[in-house]
Amino acid sequence: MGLYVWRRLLALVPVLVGISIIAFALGVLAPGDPAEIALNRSGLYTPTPEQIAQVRSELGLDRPLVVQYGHWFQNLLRGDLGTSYTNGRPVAGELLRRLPLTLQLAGSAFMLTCFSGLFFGTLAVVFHREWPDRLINLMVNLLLSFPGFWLALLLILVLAENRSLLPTSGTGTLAHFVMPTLTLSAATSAIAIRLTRASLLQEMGKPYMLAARAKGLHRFRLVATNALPNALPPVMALLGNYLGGILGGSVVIESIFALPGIGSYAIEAIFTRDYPALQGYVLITGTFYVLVMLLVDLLSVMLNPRVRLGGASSHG
Amino acid sequence: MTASSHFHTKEPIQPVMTPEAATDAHGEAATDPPHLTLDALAVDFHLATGPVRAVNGASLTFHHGTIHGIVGESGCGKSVLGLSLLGLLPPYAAVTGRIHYRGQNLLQCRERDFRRLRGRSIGLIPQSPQDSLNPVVPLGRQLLDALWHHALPRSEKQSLLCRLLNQLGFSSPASLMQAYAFQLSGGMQQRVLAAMGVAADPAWILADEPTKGLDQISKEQTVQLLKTVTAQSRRGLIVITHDLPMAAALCDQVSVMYAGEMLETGPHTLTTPCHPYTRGLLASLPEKGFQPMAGKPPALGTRFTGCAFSSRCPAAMARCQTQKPPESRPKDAPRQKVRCFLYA
Amino acid sequence: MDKQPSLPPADLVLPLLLLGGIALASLAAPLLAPYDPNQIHMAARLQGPSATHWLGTDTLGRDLFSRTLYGGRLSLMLALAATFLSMLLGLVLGSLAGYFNGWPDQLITTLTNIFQGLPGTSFMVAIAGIMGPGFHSLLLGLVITSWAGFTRIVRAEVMHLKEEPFIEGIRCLGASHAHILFRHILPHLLGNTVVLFTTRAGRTVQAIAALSFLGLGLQPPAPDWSVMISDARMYYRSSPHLILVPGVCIFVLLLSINLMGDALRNLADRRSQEVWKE
Amino acid sequence: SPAAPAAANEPAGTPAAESTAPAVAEANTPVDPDAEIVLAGRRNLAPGERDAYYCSSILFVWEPLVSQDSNASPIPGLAEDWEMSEDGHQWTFHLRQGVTFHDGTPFDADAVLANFERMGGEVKTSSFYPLHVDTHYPNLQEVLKVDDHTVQLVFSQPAPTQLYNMVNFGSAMYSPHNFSEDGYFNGLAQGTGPFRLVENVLDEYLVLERNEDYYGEKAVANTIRIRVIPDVDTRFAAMKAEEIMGVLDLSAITPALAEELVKDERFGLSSTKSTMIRFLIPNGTTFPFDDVRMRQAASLIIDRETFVNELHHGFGTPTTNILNYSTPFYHDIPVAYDPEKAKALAAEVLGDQRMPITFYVNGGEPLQKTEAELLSVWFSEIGLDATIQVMEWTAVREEMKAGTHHLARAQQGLSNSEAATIFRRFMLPDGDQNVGYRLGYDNPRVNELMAAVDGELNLDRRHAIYQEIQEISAEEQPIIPLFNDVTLLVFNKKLANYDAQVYGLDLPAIGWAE
Amino acid sequence: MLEARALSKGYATGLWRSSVTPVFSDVSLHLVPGKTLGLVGPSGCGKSTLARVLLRLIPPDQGSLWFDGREITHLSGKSLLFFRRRVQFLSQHPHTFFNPAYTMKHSLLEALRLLGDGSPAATFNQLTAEASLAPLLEQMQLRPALLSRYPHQLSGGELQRLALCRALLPQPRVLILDEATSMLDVSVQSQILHLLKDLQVQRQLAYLFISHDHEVVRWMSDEVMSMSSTGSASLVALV
Ligand SMILES: Nc1ncnc2c1ncn2[C@@H]1O[C@H](COP(=O)(O)OP(=O)(O)OP(=O)(O)O)[C@@H](O)[C@H]1O
Ligand SMILES: Nc1ncnc2c1ncn2[C@@H]1O[C@H](COP(=O)(O)OP(=O)(O)OP(=O)(O)O)[C@@H](O)[C@H]1O
Ligand SMILES: [Mg+2]
Ligand SMILES: [Mg+2]
Ligand code: NI
Repeated sequence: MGLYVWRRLLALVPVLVGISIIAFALGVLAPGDPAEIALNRSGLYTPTPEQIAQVRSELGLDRPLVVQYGHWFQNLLRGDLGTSYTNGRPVAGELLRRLPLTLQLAGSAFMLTCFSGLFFGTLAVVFHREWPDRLINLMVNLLLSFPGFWLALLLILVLAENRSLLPTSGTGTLAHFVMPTLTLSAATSAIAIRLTRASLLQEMGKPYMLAARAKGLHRFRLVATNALPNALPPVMALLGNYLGGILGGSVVIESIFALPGIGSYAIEAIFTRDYPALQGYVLITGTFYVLVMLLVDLLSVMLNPRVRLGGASSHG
Repeated sequence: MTASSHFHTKEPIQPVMTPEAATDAHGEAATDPPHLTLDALAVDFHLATGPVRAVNGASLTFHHGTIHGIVGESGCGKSVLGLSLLGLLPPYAAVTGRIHYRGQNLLQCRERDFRRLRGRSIGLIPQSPQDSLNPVVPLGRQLLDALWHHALPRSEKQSLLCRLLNQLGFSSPASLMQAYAFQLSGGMQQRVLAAMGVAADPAWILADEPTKGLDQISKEQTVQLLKTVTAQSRRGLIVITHDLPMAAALCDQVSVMYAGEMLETGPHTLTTPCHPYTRGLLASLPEKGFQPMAGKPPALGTRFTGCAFSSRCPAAMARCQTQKPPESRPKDAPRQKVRCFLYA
Repeated sequence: MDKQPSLPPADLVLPLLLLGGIALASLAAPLLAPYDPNQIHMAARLQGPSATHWLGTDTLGRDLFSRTLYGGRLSLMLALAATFLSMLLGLVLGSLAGYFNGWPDQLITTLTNIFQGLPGTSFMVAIAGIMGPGFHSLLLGLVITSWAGFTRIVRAEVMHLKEEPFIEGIRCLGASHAHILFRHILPHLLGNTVVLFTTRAGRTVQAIAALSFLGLGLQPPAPDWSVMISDARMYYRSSPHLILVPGVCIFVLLLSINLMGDALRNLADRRSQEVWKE
Repeated sequence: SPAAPAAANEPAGTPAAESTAPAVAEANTPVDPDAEIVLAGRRNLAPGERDAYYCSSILFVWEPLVSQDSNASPIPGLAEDWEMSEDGHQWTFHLRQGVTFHDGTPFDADAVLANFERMGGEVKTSSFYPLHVDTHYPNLQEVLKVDDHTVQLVFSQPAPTQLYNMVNFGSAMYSPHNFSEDGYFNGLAQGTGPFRLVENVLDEYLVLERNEDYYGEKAVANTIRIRVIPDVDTRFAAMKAEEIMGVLDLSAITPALAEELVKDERFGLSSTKSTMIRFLIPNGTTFPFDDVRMRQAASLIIDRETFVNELHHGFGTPTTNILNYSTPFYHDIPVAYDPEKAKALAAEVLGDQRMPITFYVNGGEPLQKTEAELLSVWFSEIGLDATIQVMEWTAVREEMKAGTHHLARAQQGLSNSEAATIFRRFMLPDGDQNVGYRLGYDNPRVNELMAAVDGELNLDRRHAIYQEIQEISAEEQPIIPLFNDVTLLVFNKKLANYDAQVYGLDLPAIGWAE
Repeated sequence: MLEARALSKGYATGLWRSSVTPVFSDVSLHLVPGKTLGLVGPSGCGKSTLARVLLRLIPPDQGSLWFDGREITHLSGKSLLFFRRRVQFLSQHPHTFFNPAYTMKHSLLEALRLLGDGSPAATFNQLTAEASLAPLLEQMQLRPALLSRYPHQLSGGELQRLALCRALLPQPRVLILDEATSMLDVSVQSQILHLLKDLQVQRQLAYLFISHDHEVVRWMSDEVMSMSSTGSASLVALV
């Protein structure tokens, strides 16, 4: 296993390099001359060709792509993601400044998703075909059919605008996070519930569940301690996936709720073609994703004794 | 106290006393001994290809405190009968008749009542060991699960299990408890299941082929354990098996099943067989000549009017084809109950 | 199992009817629509439902009912095409990676890891920027951002199935890898895949809606529900029908897709429900 | 997050606390006149140290030498008085006395010199206007300190309109200790204005406090917090929930939402001219818009009345003039709408052919797409079949640079009220927008007139020249103007004196209503 | 025919696969056409593992495998598939040996269908294949109706017999029987064993017969090998 972990860590290298290549390519492929954009942030000033040429050579844009990438990558390793075209600040610093907020949001949404996914999923199976199951199913279908930003608008309308129960937007107190967390986790919670339920039901059909039932275990215990470990891998993959993607998923939510996280940074970057910022964003979400997935993989390997303990049949 | 310190203690285990066991232990006086009585039990599976009647009107009483063996043709409905006692048949199985237990008819139980029964009153040692162990839950947890309704501290449960496993021939129960099902050989899985069934210490244990795939020593250990459990705390034991010598040695009563019906029941079934089928069965033992019976059993879906065995019976008479033989007691073996016109 | 007491495909009827209705309405839109969906009539803008305009008119006085009829076409097509393509890719690559250890697995896993880490919305916008906006770049963007998810799920599932003892049984018969994959592993996946498909199709519709929300969805003036919604955002407080009509349509579409997924899984899971039922 | 705890530790000041406070106050208890006022805008009004200006002028933190009145004419700011030399080569400014920056540094000629020194060197970028001495002070040779309170600018060419260039952003003054080595800022902006900036959390909020030492009329409000809420709908909701008392800055609220909001009696609306003009960019370098008749046709077919009234709820003034109505040089030219003539003109160009054209709009601006849909219906009447492409603005600009567009939608704000800037950029062959947008506009008469402007010291004659150019622009439509925009603000009536201004809001005047 | 030379096998165990638990070492055996080698030994001594190694389902740690005079220890690809079709296996766990999603008929016919795999000459014909099932079922005392069921709808003995059917269908030359009759009643058991003997004579099959029932082993086998729990194996005479 120790070896396994090392191998997995080693396998991260090409992934990270791949992500960096894509991020880099984003800047290269995208229309627009970085030199010019850098010179003309407000769009009110036309730089002269000489100025552009000078900046191009300063930015190394006149060199072959490979060299550019190498240079860019070197800077990357030093934690230098370049400076934003739009406000001239170092991208790395800006991302770091905004990251905690997004992580906070992501973390709370993730926890909510985990909890509701596992809890309601299990509950639905425990009360299979009874009213809690039906109710949960209904809730899941409604949540899944409701576009995320609608939920955001609706929540704002009802809870904040008409009732003043919660602040509409911004940061500060825990209350500020309630609505963004809810919206961010709604759809995924629904999917997680669904998947947990389906996965559990599948397990419940396995012969060893018959044996477990023969022990007279309480329904809840039966589902939670006997079927859940088997049903977990797909759910975990989903949750990990979600956590990994959550940094990229908060784009619209952050802008609606006026949360200055990296999602709203990305949106600004998109609209202003601020490629260093976008590159930084892609890198950071990509890396985060990869790390999370590594964790999930290791976890599910730990949970699967056959893989962990070498019962796996090798293919000849 | 660690589990491994019990390695070589060979003292027989003291099964935990459930409230039920306690009353039983004190109580010959118990007004309602927890016998299990089957009354015209029938199980039908409604399949797309037609109905299958796996158990066909079996009536039988399992007496508490005794070991009752069920032997018979493979596929004659033994496991189905067992599962019907626990209410574990699939929902498309239609169970009719009655199962009396402690004054109630189990067939009218709801799932919840059944759940209370399972493990506490009737425990199961399932037939297919590989199928019956959860592949991703360590064996220790599964074993502990069997003890869930005992209010014992975890460590005590663990040491109890260790002793049990020890008795079944596992030299290091502690490491076994950490292992997973796939790491065990077939025989080991079989014994783990046996331990699981016994550990819960239910009033009744239903063991479905508990000794198959076991070598001689393990088989003896398992049999010994089952015996001890029934004898010491007066549990009831139902053993389904194909191992006739073992059944003969272990059981107080043996029933012979054939095509969903009980052909013969009694204490001497395997020593002084009455029914032709039982005799044929014994004759197929390797040491008794290894001669199979001719023919094959009838399809379970069809309703035959006569004796189920009549088509293969060497002593078949004309009415065997048309009439069901009544249950009768042969004169020379009055404690046997046989369904055959030979004794009618 | 003829006397199957579990849900008959009755629960499939409603979603099928709904989906069929939506598909039919979209297809027959030219026949059903009372007006040209793009015909502007500034004098009659922002009207509520009336006899002439059943569902009212939008900001430019276009007939909302006609636009709604046409509005399902693109989203639906896009969602189906994108989901289908990414699922196909996911099935092929995922089962290859899951079944064969070694370099195919490593390569595919690396690729999925790279692609799945890409932030969806931003990446789609970037692709639109590179390729120019439109149906094709949306399709490409959707596929690129979702194939990896499928692959990962399929791979995990295949790795799991591979360990089942019955696979060893089939190997004993001298079955080739192809046989095991196609005859034993893939059919097992199918139930899940169909469900995944529906879930994903729903999410794709949502992704399209989110892009439209950013003002970067399908190109005007083609009527599209998600675009209609994002256009209506300006007015929904004063003319709620503008957002309600396409909103309800999307909602019903998503709902029927989801119900469909549920029903299909019920079908696929018959066996497990047989056992676990009280 | 670095910002969140700061806000959370401040019990009275958190927006959450704020949201409940007014609700309580409703029960006719008099409002504490010093209670914090929370407003919101779309973007960072104080982008911070790395911005050439640190913050927008509408915060009244820094002040320029030359300010402007509501008609956009130059009025004294930190310079009390000025005169131009006969030949137009020298401008002398008499500085206001007794003014100190927020950090206590006195405002004097040295401070002005320091600011001018900073304007040299590299162009400093900003999200408002780039800062460089050459853009605001073309041909500036020297800045001389005459005495402690007099500064003289010496130009190599006559600079009769220099005053307009200096308005607002052109002559922003900061404490000389405020600058970092590279010419940006080393901390919060230290200006001389009626408000001092006391806290600035990027992307979240900033806090202004009344400058008690202000030399002029002091601000009414004690503290003003301005939050950043990017989404207009959320701003609306925050208004409704009384979390914020008003909105400010560009695109503070859309006309539709503003009208919706004022249906509720608690809220008021204030609007005035803005410096923004919204227009179409025809690609004058390719067919069909390289033909002036096609541009005229396109302009004539647009029913600007309907356009403004229906889509913008009447907030705006239709125009065909390239110049925004906020400048004193603006010449009012009647707006022509003549479909028949348009069709005739188009037919001359296109014959009986139809022409597919590509029309780019900015997806970030919610209404542009709807506008384009409406416009393309009209254009189809003159034989143009528009394909609308919605993209981000940067992408649109990129496309324009590549010349793939036939039409695009754009807007332009007038940073100072000097009309020549606009003419130069849009109508001279080497004007940056003319090139960048591919207007392809080159009119010898305009070139001639603009050359004459450079040396023209007489304001009346300048006026005449400007008028002629405006007439030419209306006639030839190098760009196709749609309407002059308004500054549109909404506020809670608990605030008094919430008046929109050409560029922003009269922040020092606002306060709690009695 | 199938020969093992000095095979050793161990499972990696312990948390994180750190240690290797040896199961058996230095086991050599030779399966001869028309002869049965019995294999006995205490539970958990490695009999099933040996079977799986012989079948090349898991690789041996040491030693070599030979089939018809060719080394097959490292065989792969097509030739491995052909080898597997010649050598069939009857698992100790018939319950888990069938794909739960398919009917028994499908699973059985698959064995035949697979025979055609890769050799264009052999074509699979559903009808003849089904027909060829019938006599075999008859001999196993099974009714054809069982074929339409799924594995979980069958009794243990029925499954075991169907597993045997599946193993016999490809006309193998070597049959490895792991507890082949553990779930059968004695009558059926003796019938099956008789059948196996007959088949052996007819087709010159080689059997490896793993069982705990010494009587049965003695009756079936020409030679008996005993494995000890320490993992060594030797030929013994059963008494
Ligand atoms: N779920 C089911 N659906 C349909 N038929 C079933 C089902 N389970 C068992 N049967 C059938 O019922 C009959 C009795 O099965 P059962 O498992 O009780 O046999 P058994 O006596 O235990 O045999 P064995 O000794 O081989 O295990 C068999 O013919 C079997 O095919
Ligand atoms: N996948 C595995 N991983 C680790 N250990 C295993 C694995 N499979 C089997 N073992 C161990 O290898 C040993 C031999 O197992 P095997 O199944 O070959 O025994 P067996 O001789 O067939 O026993 P039985 O007669 O009980 O079936 C056992 O101790 C078992 O615990
Ligand atoms: Mg059975
Ligand atoms: Mg074994
Ligand atoms: Ni040989």
